[in-house]
Amino acid sequence: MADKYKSRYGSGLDALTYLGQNYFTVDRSLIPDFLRLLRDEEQFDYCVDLTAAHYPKRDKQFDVIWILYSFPRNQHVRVKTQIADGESLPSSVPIWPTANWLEREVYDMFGITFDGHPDLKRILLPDGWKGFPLRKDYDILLQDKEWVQINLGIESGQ
Amino acid sequence: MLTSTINAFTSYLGSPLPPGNAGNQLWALIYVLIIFAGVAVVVLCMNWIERKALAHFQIRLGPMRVGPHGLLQPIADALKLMLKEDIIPDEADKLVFWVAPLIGLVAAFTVYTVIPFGPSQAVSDMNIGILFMLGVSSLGVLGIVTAGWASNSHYPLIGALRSSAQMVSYEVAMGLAVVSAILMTSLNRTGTGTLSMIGIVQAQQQQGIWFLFKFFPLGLIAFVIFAIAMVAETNRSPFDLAEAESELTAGFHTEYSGLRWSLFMLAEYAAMIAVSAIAVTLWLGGWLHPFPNALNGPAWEFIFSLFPGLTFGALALFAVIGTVRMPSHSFFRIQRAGLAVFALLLAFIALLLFVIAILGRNPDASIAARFREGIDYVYWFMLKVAIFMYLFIWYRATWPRYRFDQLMKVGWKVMLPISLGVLILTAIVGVFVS
Amino acid sequence: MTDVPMANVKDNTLPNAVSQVPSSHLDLETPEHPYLDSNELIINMGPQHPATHGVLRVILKLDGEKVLGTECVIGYLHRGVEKIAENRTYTMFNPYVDRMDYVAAVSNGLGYCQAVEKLLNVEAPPRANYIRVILTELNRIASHQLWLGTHALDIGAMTPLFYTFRDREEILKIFEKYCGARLTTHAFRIGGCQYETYAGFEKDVKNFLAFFPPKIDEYETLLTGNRIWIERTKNVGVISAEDCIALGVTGPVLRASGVKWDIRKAIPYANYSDFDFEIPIGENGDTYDRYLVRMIEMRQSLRIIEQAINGLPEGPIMAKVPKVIKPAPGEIYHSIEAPKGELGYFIVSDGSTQPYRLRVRPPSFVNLQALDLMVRGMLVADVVAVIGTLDIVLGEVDR
Amino acid sequence: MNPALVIPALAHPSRMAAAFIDSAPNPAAPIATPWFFYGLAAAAVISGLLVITRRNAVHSALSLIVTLLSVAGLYLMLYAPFVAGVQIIVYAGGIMVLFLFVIMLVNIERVSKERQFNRIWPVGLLASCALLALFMSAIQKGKSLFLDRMVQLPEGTNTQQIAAALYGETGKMGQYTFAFEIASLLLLVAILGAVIMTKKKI
Repeated sequence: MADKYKSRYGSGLDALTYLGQNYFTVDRSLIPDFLRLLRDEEQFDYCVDLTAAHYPKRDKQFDVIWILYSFPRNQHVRVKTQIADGESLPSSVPIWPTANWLEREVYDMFGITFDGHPDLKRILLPDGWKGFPLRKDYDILLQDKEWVQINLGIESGQ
Repeated sequence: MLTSTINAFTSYLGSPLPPGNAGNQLWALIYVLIIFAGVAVVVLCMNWIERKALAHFQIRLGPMRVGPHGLLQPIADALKLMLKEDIIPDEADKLVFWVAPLIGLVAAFTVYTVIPFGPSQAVSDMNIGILFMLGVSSLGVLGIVTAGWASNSHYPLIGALRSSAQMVSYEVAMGLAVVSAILMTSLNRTGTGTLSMIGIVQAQQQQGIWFLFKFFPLGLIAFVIFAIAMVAETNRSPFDLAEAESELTAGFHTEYSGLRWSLFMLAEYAAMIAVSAIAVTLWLGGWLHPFPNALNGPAWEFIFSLFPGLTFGALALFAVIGTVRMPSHSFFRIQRAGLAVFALLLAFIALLLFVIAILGRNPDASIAARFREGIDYVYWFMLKVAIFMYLFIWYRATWPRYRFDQLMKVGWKVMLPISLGVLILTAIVGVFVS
Repeated sequence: MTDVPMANVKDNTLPNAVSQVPSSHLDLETPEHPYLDSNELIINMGPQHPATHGVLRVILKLDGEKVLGTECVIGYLHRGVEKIAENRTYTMFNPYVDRMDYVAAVSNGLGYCQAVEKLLNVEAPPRANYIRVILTELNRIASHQLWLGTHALDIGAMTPLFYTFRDREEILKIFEKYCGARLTTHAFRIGGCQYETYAGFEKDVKNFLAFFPPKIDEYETLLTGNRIWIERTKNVGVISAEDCIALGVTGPVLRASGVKWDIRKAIPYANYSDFDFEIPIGENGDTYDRYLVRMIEMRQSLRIIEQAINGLPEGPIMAKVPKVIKPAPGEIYHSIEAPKGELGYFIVSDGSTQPYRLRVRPPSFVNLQALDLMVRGMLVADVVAVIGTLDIVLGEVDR
Repeated sequence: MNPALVIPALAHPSRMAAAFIDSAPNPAAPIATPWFFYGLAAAAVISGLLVITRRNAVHSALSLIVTLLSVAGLYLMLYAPFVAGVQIIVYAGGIMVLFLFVIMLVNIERVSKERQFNRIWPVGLLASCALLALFMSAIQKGKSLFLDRMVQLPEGTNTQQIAAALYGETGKMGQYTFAFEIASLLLLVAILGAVIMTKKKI
């Protein structure tokens, strides 16, 4: 499988294995097409998870990771791509509806926007919150003091 | 003055009619007071019994702290509710919000004026007694509807809508079931039936059978229809959609608190007792003791008149057992003493009842005999009502809640056709029999 | 025991098509003609509501009693577990996972410990795994009991709640004896178990094995054949296997829709392959099937526990794990079958003592997404039933 | 004053106690007739006025219930307990609940803000005055037709009389049997029509 896609996409795609777990690193430009291919041709019909990681020192600051599973193959695979801060990704909701809330959470925590998402807004944090807590430059003790003061009527607790 | 007062009190004792019909206003007033106070006390007891019984269904103990075995819990709760802050939401329609619990309460209590605890143990005997009861108890829904609307909040509104639809639907099946019982009252020589509550029981006495067993199984089916509809009418589980806790938080009384809320509870329990009383009157022979056709005669009368004393004796025995079983730690000294006093009180009542039963064993016009009769009537009536109250608790512990559309389906597509069928069959059988 | 028909979904016939894209977006604007508009009512269910199992807020758009759409508002219990993980060492973070799905804390701990073990490339010794299996399955039963009690309460049956809590107590007692805690157990350590089984552990577990089956029968007597229960749950909140997969719904909900998939069988972990057990599946994917599936799962868990306790091997309970846990840089995803579905941990290590990034794939969060699809066109009472049947725990949804 | 219309207690306050003591069974004895009538009539009229003057439809409906109950009381005073009972069951307990049901479903906030008395109110006033004049003249003209004293009506058989009028006595068709059946048929048609009009799928 890996070879097939490697030959098709060339340098935009790399197939790797770590501790027995397979993952693809793909170029951002391949993103909706490759995911769709995985679903349609390789039967990765279940999007287990969609998440991101922040590397502030890198040029392209974010890793966005799809964890996929195929029921017929009984196999997990991860797809990983890198994007820069401020860049957006095409939404994978049309491919797996489950990505809806997962993308909202990624947006909520990292500030990565997804084009074509039906209702991209904060999910775990309140709507008016400022800042994206899972970025590395967001300290663990940091709070949106203004929000806390306005909405809870108290001085920020920390 | 003194003699006239004494006369006033004794004048009624020999009367064969309820005071309302005899024109005895003093006794009518006394009856009203007795019944209102009685209902309030019974509701308090019912509250305790429900909590205890439900707790034991659910492997809990229920209230145990306030008084021995939580006996004083309802009183403590009532006090708490009276002292609680009375909250009226800002957006509520104040006047209607204020009036709503009163509507429910008045409707629930007015019904008691025609409930026949005995042939002359009622406030009044209206010749439209059963119609009056159904009519006034159907006004109770107005209290719920207005409460839900006046709260100006969504959950109460949905609760009110549910309960209005539910009560109007189940009233139909209920009414038809009642009509089939009324039809049975006309199976006498003259062929005229009666709507009077006392008349209905007297018809059962004359025919020597409870209407439950009349034209078996027609009477039974009509009774079952009524027994189901009355649970729906009183918004009790499994038909408690109007106050479905898990769906509507508390339904129509979500916004109520304190005294007003307790008025709703009072009205609900009063209505439960009232509809049970209707069922008892119509199908279970009202104040008649079991098997009125077979087991009569002075000997049986005497045996049956011992039952009230026996019941209180049994309760006293339970209290004694409870006292003995209480831990002998000094913490429980007061509780133990309280329960012992309670047991003594119950035993004293039992003794009193036995004395009356023995003194009044000759069916003559003596005061003791009248007293004994009155106690018997009230006892059998209350015992049957109590069985229904227990059923209400049992239902609540056992069943999940119906969904709204299913409730409507049951009401209109199952109960209504069956009750219509029973009505028609009863009429046909009645024609053939007479 | 009521048997759920075991219909297997054939391989390679799994539908790929996404049958419906649910939109979480509700049109909450006022209608054009508010005058005499009797159609739509928007009510807020929660965050303080007796049937939303915590602080879930569901905005319902109703036509009378019919649900036109829902929108879930979550996050009231958000504690930033993933952020905390980045600031704690691997060992220090272990107790935090118990606070996510606090009714199945043991499962959370198992998932986390195994994920880190995988990252370290160590394997827990068999005895540790057997103890883990016993405790996890006990926890699965406890979680299902809590679900059953609250679900029945939501539908209006009060009594099962107390029965399930009575019997859950027996499980919690075993936990307490084993590790000192009843709910947030922190039972496992990275590399195995910290505690050897206490004297009498086997006896306690065997007692429970004998004690519990009649209790399941008791629950079933109350509910399985109850007419009202059947009417309230049959054809309520139906979700097809296709929709389940498209929405990422896992666990008993997926199985009740007819997909015979359980991570314990599909990708065995912690010696689950040693045990013989069935995966119950349903046919219609409705609330009643989900109820039956979970009831059977409890019985199957007992089977697993029985095999594990009888075959409990001797040996060490800890693998050789360094004092300071410092995995090599890399990424790992590990998932287990928690009582509520697939619980996954995605860990990125940068070679330090703290995870660089730790992502929890919470089953409740993903399953909750299906709520909208499941309740559209149903009645308000069904919303409560469906929230109950999804078996969500808000601590896990919000993390 | 006609003695039959006077309650003993009110005629002689000193006999108040005596009234309570009077225990002679007299089923048809009128109790507090005129005062009850005035009270009920006043309640009916005032709440009737409230029905048309309240802006809030729910208040109007509640007032209407009071009116209906007062009228039921008047029926009772006329020794027509059956009609009174039916009035309570059908109107106050059934129809008004449905009224309230409908009103609550409707967004009344907007309605309550609107002016209720529109420009044709003088016409309405004129019409009601004309109706009043008609009633007055009827009473004036037909004075001889009305009884000017208390009539002892057979209370106990009131329900049977209604039944006889509607269904007829044994072997004889009642006076209104045909009309009654026609009315029920009409109602059936109306119910079916309503069901067909509102239900898209039966």
